[in-house]
Amino acid sequence: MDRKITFSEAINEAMAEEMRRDEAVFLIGEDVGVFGGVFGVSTGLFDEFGETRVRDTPISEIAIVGGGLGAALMGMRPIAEIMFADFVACAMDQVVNQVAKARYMSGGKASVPLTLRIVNGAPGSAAAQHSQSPEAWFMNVPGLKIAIPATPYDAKGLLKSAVRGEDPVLFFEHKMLYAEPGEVPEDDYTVPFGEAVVRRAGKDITILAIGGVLPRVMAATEQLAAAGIDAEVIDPRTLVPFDKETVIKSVQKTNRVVIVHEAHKRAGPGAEIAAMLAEEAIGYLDAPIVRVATKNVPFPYAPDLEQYILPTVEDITEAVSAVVAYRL
Amino acid sequence: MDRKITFSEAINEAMAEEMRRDEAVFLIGEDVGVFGGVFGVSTGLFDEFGETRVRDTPISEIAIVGGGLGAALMGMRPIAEIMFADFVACAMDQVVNQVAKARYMSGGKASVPLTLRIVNGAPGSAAAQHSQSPEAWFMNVPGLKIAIPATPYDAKGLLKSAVRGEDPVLFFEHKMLYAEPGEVPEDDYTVPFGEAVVRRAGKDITILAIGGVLPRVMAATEQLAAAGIDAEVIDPRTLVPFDKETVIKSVQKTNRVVIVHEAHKRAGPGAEIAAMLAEEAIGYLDAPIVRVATKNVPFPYAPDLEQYILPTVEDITEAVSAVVAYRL
Amino acid sequence: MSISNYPKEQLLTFYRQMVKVREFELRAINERRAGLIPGFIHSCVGQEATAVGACAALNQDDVITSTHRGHGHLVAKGGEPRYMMAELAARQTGYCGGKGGSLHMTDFELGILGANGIVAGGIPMAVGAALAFQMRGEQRVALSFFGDGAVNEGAFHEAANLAGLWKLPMIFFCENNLYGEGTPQDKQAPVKDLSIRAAGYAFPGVIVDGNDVTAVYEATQEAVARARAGEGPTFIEGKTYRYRGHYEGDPMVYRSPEELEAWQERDPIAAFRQRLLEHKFASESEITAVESEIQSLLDEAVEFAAQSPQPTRESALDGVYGDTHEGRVF
Amino acid sequence: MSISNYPKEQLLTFYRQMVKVREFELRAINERRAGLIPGFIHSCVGQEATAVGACAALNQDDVITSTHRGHGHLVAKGGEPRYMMAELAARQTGYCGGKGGSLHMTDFELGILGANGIVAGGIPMAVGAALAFQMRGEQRVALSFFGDGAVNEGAFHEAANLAGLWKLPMIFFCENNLYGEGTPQDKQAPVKDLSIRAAGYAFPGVIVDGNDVTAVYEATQEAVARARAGEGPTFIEGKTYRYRGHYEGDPMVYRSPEELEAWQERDPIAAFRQRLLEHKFASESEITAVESEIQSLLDEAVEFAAQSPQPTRESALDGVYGDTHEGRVF
Ligand SMILES: Cc1ncc(C[n+]2csc(CCOP(=O)(O)OP(=O)(O)O)c2C)c(N)n1
Ligand SMILES: Cc1ncc(C[n+]2csc(CCOP(=O)(O)OP(=O)(O)O)c2C)c(N)n1
Ligand SMILES: [Mg+2]
Ligand SMILES: [Mg+2]
Repeated sequence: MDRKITFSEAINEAMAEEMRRDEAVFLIGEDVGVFGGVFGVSTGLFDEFGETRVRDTPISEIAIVGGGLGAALMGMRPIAEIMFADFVACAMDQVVNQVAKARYMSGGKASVPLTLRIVNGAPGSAAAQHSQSPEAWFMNVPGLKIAIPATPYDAKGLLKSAVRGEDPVLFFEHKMLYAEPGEVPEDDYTVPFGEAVVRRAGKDITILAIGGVLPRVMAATEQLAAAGIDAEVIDPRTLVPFDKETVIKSVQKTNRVVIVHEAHKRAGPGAEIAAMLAEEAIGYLDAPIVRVATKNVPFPYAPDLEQYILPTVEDITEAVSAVVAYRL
Repeated sequence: MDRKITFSEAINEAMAEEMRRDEAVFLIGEDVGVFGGVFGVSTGLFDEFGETRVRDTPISEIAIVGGGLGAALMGMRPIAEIMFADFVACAMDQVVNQVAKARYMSGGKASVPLTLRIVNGAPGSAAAQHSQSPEAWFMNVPGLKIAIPATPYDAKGLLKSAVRGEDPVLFFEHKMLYAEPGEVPEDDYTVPFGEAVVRRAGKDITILAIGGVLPRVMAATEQLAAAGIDAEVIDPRTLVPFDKETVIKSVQKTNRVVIVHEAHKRAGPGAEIAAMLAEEAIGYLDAPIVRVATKNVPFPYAPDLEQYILPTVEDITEAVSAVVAYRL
Repeated sequence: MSISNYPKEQLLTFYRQMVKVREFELRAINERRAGLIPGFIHSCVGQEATAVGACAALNQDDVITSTHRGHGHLVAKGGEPRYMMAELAARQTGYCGGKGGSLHMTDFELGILGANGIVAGGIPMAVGAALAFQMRGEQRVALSFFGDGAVNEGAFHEAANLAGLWKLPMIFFCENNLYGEGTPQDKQAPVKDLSIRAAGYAFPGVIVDGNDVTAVYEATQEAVARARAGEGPTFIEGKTYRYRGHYEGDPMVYRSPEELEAWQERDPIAAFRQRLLEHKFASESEITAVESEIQSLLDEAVEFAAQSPQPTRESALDGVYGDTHEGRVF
Repeated sequence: MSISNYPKEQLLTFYRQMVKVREFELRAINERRAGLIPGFIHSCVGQEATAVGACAALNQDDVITSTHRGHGHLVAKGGEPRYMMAELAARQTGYCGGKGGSLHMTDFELGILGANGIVAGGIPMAVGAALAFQMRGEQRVALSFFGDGAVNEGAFHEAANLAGLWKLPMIFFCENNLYGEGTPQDKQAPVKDLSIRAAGYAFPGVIVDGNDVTAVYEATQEAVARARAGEGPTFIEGKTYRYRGHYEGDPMVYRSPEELEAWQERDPIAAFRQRLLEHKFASESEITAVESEIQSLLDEAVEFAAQSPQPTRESALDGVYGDTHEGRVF
C-alpha cells in the first residue's frame, strides 16, 4: 500500500464507493452538489451521481438533519453534511432529541443509519462562529456514535463503517486535515468503531491525540524524542464508542498521560477521558493528567490571539515535559 | 431566619422582587403568564406585573432566546424560561453562538444580562425528551455562566445575582426540587457565583452534589454515618464559575471523592470536575474518583427502568462505601 | 361529496374509529387515575374526526408522524389499543416495550413513525420519509400531524420549505384546536388561519371543519392524490377543539366553560352518529353494536396491559444502539 | 417619489455612501491579497444601494443587525472605515479590538448590533431590540438585514412570527441577490418573491429594485413610519446581485458570466451617477470631488489599520465576561 491521497480525497472516495455500492446511500447538504462542498470534499459526486443523490439543500440545518432522519428510518442511508460544526447547533434538537433517541424510544425497533459529516476545527482567523469543535456535547447524548479521524486511511475506513452501520454517527472532519496526505489502499476496507490505534510506541508517557491535533502531537513527539522523552501516542479514532482498553494498557506502561484536543478545554472530550482514567486507572498514574486544549474563550479573529488559545506544538511539548518531570 | 418556603416559591419571590426593583427586568417564555408556568413557578406575576412584563410567547425557543438577547443588548434584563431543559436544544444556536459570544466577539463591548431559567431533571416517567440535564454542553461553551441551585435559599440568591449581573446565565432548576421547602430570609440578599458551600462537614470522603441530587446525597450521608462513614458534602452551586478552592481543600482533607449528578455520566459535569481534580489535586487522592450519575442511555418511560438508570440513594451509598474502602 | 355517496361500511368504519379513539382516551384517563399508567397524558378527546378522517385517506404503507397528543392518530392509523394501553402502562408488551410511553409510541409496520415530545419535532422526519419515497419512485406519502402551536416553530418552516421546493409527497396536517397549552392561538400567531402560510412555500393550504370526519377525509384524499401525482405537498388545517386540559390535571384557567360547551354542541362523534341515523345509514342497533364492540375491545386492551409483564430493570440498558462493533457494548 | 423632490445634498450623500461602500470593499479585497487582512471576506460589491438606501431611512439610535456580507450595512449605518479596516486587519484599534473580524463587527453607539457568522442568526436579536423599544415606549426601530438564503432558516420564521404577533417596530430587510453561496435562489425556495411570506405573519411584504437607492430609501422610510406608528413590521425584499464570489476566492462555477454582465449593466452606482448628471443634480466635477474624497478617506483608513498596533496575545483571554464575581476570573 503506497498510494497517497489527501484526507479530503479519502472522504470523497469513501462516499463515491459507498454510493456505487448501495443505492440507498446519498449525500445531502448545503452546496454539496454543483459547488462540490465549500471545502471541495464532494467534488465530482454531483457529476457522477446526479442531483437526486447529491442534493443541494436550502440553508436549513433542521431540515437537513430531520430529513436525513426520516429518510434513514425509511431504509435510506443518508450522509448529511454540516458545513461548519458551529452550525450543528442550529439542528441540535434534531440531533439530540430525535436522531439520537429514535431507536431507544421505539423500544429498539427504529434503525437510524444516518451519518452526519461535520466540519470542525479552527482554520485560521475564522473567529468565534466558524472554528469550534463541539464533540463533547454529543458524547453526553446516549444514542449517538462519534468518529473523529485524523488520517486519510481512517477517514475513509471509518466513514464506510459509519455508512454501513445501523446507528447515527457524527463524523467530525477537521478542516486543517483536509489537505494532509496519507496512504490509502485502493481496495475496499473499513475501520471499526471503538478501536484506538497507537500512532507511536513509547515508554515515558501516553499522549492521547484527538482528531485534528494529531499532526501537532506527532511534531511534538519528535522534539520530545530529541530531548530524550519517548512518548506513546494514541489516536482513539472514535469517541463513542471509546477504546478504554488500549488507553489503559498504555497508561499501565507509561504511568503518565497528556490529552490533546482542539475542543475547548472545559468539559471537552478530554474531560471524560481524564475522568474515566481517574475512575478506572488511577492506580497506574504517577502524575497529574494534563489536558492541552483550546483555552476557555471564544475563538478570536486575530491570528496571534487565535494561536495563543489553540493547543500548539509548543504547548504540547511543554505539558508533556512537565508531566514527565513530575514527581508525586 | 426561620421562614420556610419552597424552591419554587423562592424563585417566584426572586423574580417578583427583582421586577419591583428594576423596570428593566421582565419574564418571557411559553405559558409563563396566565398559566403561571407549567410548574407554577411564575404564579401571580402576570397579575402583578401585567402582560407587558410577563410575556407569554408562541412556541418558538429561538425567538425566546434570541429575543431575550436583543432586549438584553438594549439594556433590558430579561428572564427567559425554557420549560424543559430538553427544549433548549431548539435554541442551541442562539445560546452558544449568539448569547455566549456576543461580548467577546464585540471586543468586550456588549453586555448580555440575560437569564435563562431552564427546567432540568427527571420528574418520573416523562421519558427521553422531558427528563434531561444538559448542563455539561454549556460548560464547554465559554461566555456562559451556569447556576444550579439545590436549595430555596440558593435559588433565590443566585437568581438575583444572575439578574443583576452583566453576563448571560443558564439557571438550571430541577423539577423535583420545586416542592422542597427551605429557609429563606425575607430581606434582600444575593448568593455570589463561584462560591461552593459545604452542606455537611466530614472527614472520610468528599461528595460533590450537583443540583437536584442534593436531597438524595444528604439522605445517603445519614445511612453512611450510621455505617461509620463521615462524608463531607459540597454543593458547588455554580458550575461556571466553579469554586475549585473549596473542593480541593476538602479533598486535601478527605483524599477521596465521589461526584453525583443527574446528567448523563459520559461527558457530564462530573467529567470536568474529575478531570480538574486529576489535573490539580491528584497528589491528594487515595482512591479513584467515582461518578454516580445517570447511566448512558436515554430516559426510559417505565418507572422501574428510570429508577435503574438514575443515581439513587443506594447508588450513592454503595459508591461512597466502595471508595472509602478502597486501598491503592 | 355528499355523505350518501359513501358506502355504508366506510361510514360505519369512520364511526367505529372515532369511538375507538374517544373511548381509548377515556379509558386511559381512568386507568391513569387508577394507577395503571404512570406517565402524563395529553388526551385528544374532541379531536377524533381529524385523526380518523385523515388516516382513512392513507394506505397502510403511507406513514405518519404524530405529537404529544397522539393517541388518536395512532389508533386511526391502525394502532392496536392493547399494545398502546400496554405501552402507557409501561409494560414489556407495549409498542416500545415500556421505554417510550405516551410521547413516543411507534409502529413501523403500520407506518407510525412516532408520537413526539418535541413540538414540531416530527415534521422534518416526515419530510425525510417523503423524500425517501420520492427518491425510490414509490407511490407512498407521508403525513405529519401537528398543532396550531407547532406552526410557529422553526422546524415547521424549514420542513415546509424543503417539501415545497422538492415537491415531496407530503401532507402537513394542522389540528388547530385554538390553544397551545394555556395560550390561545391568537396570542401565538398573528394570523387566524395558519394554512395561509402554505402560500409561502408554494403549495395549497386548505381549511376544513375538523369536527366533520367526511370533510377531513375528503380534504386529505385530495392532498394524497396530489402527493401521489407528484404535485407536492398540501397544508390542511382542521379547525377543532380539545375538551380536556392540555394534560390531565390542567386546571384550565385560561378558557371559559361556555367556549367548551359551544364546541361540545358540535361534537364530532355525536353529530356523525346523528347523521348516520338521520340518513338511515345505520340503525340505532347497528350503532350500539359498534359501540359495545369497542367497549369489549378496550376491556380486553386494559386487561392485556394489566396482565402484561413489566420490563426487567436491566432492559433499560438495551436498545440504545443497533450495532455492537466487534462485540463492544456502547 | 421623483428624484427631483430630493434635496441635492441628500442625493450626493446617497452617492457618497454607495461609493464609500464599494471602495471600502475593493480596498479590503486588495489589502487581503496584500496580506494586511488575515481572514476571509464576503464582499457586497454590487449591493450598495440596499445597504445605503435602507440605512438612510434610519436614525442613529435605530439599530441594525447584519450578516456575513455586512461591510456595506456597517458603512451605511455610519461605521467608520478606519475602525472597520483596522478590525479586518485584526488590530487593537478595530471595532472589536481584533477579536471579531469581518463576521462580527459591532458598534453599539451607531446602533450596529453586529455582523453575524450564522445565517439568519441576527434576526431574532433585532426582534429583541425592537421589543425593548416597544416596552420602553421609545420611538426607535430595529432593522435586520439578511439574504435570500436566510429566509429558509427556522430563526427567520420564529422571529417574524413574534414580530408580527407583537407588532414590533421591526423591519425585515432581505437582500435577494439570487444566490446563497453557490446555490441559486430557485433551488433554495419554491417561491421567487420571498416577500410573499410576510403575509403568513400578518405584515406587508414589499418588493423593491435593490439596485435603485432612492427606491430602497423610500420603501424603508415607509416601513420605518409604520413601525414608529406602532403598526408593526414590514418585510422589504430588495432584488439585487453580488458581483464577486460568495467569498474572495470562490471560483463561481455556478453562474454564467452573461448573467453577471447583465446585472453589471444595471450597476447601482453607475446608474445613479448617470441620473445625477442627467438631471443636473450634480456636475461631473462635484461628483469627482466626492469620489476623490472617498479615496482619501480610504487611503487614511488603510494607513490607520496598517499603523495600528496588534492586540497582545494575552488579550485573547479578556472580554469573555463582564463580571468577575468576588475577583474570580472565569
Ligand atoms: C420544543 C417544545 N417546546 C415546548 C414544548 C411544551 N409543549 C408541549 S405541548 C405544547 C403545546 C402545543 O400546542 P399545539 O401545537 O397547538 O398542540 P396541542 O397541544 O394543542 O395539540 C407545548 C408548549 C414542547 N413539548 N416542545
Ligand atoms: C446557519 C448557517 N448555515 C450555513 C452557513 C454557511 N453560509 C454562509 S453564507 C451562506 C449563504 C447565505 O446566503 P444568503 O442568505 O442569500 O446571503 P448572501 O451570501 O447571498 O448575501 C451560507 C450557506 C452559515 N454561515 N450559517
Ligand atoms: Mg393546539
Ligand atoms: Mg443571497
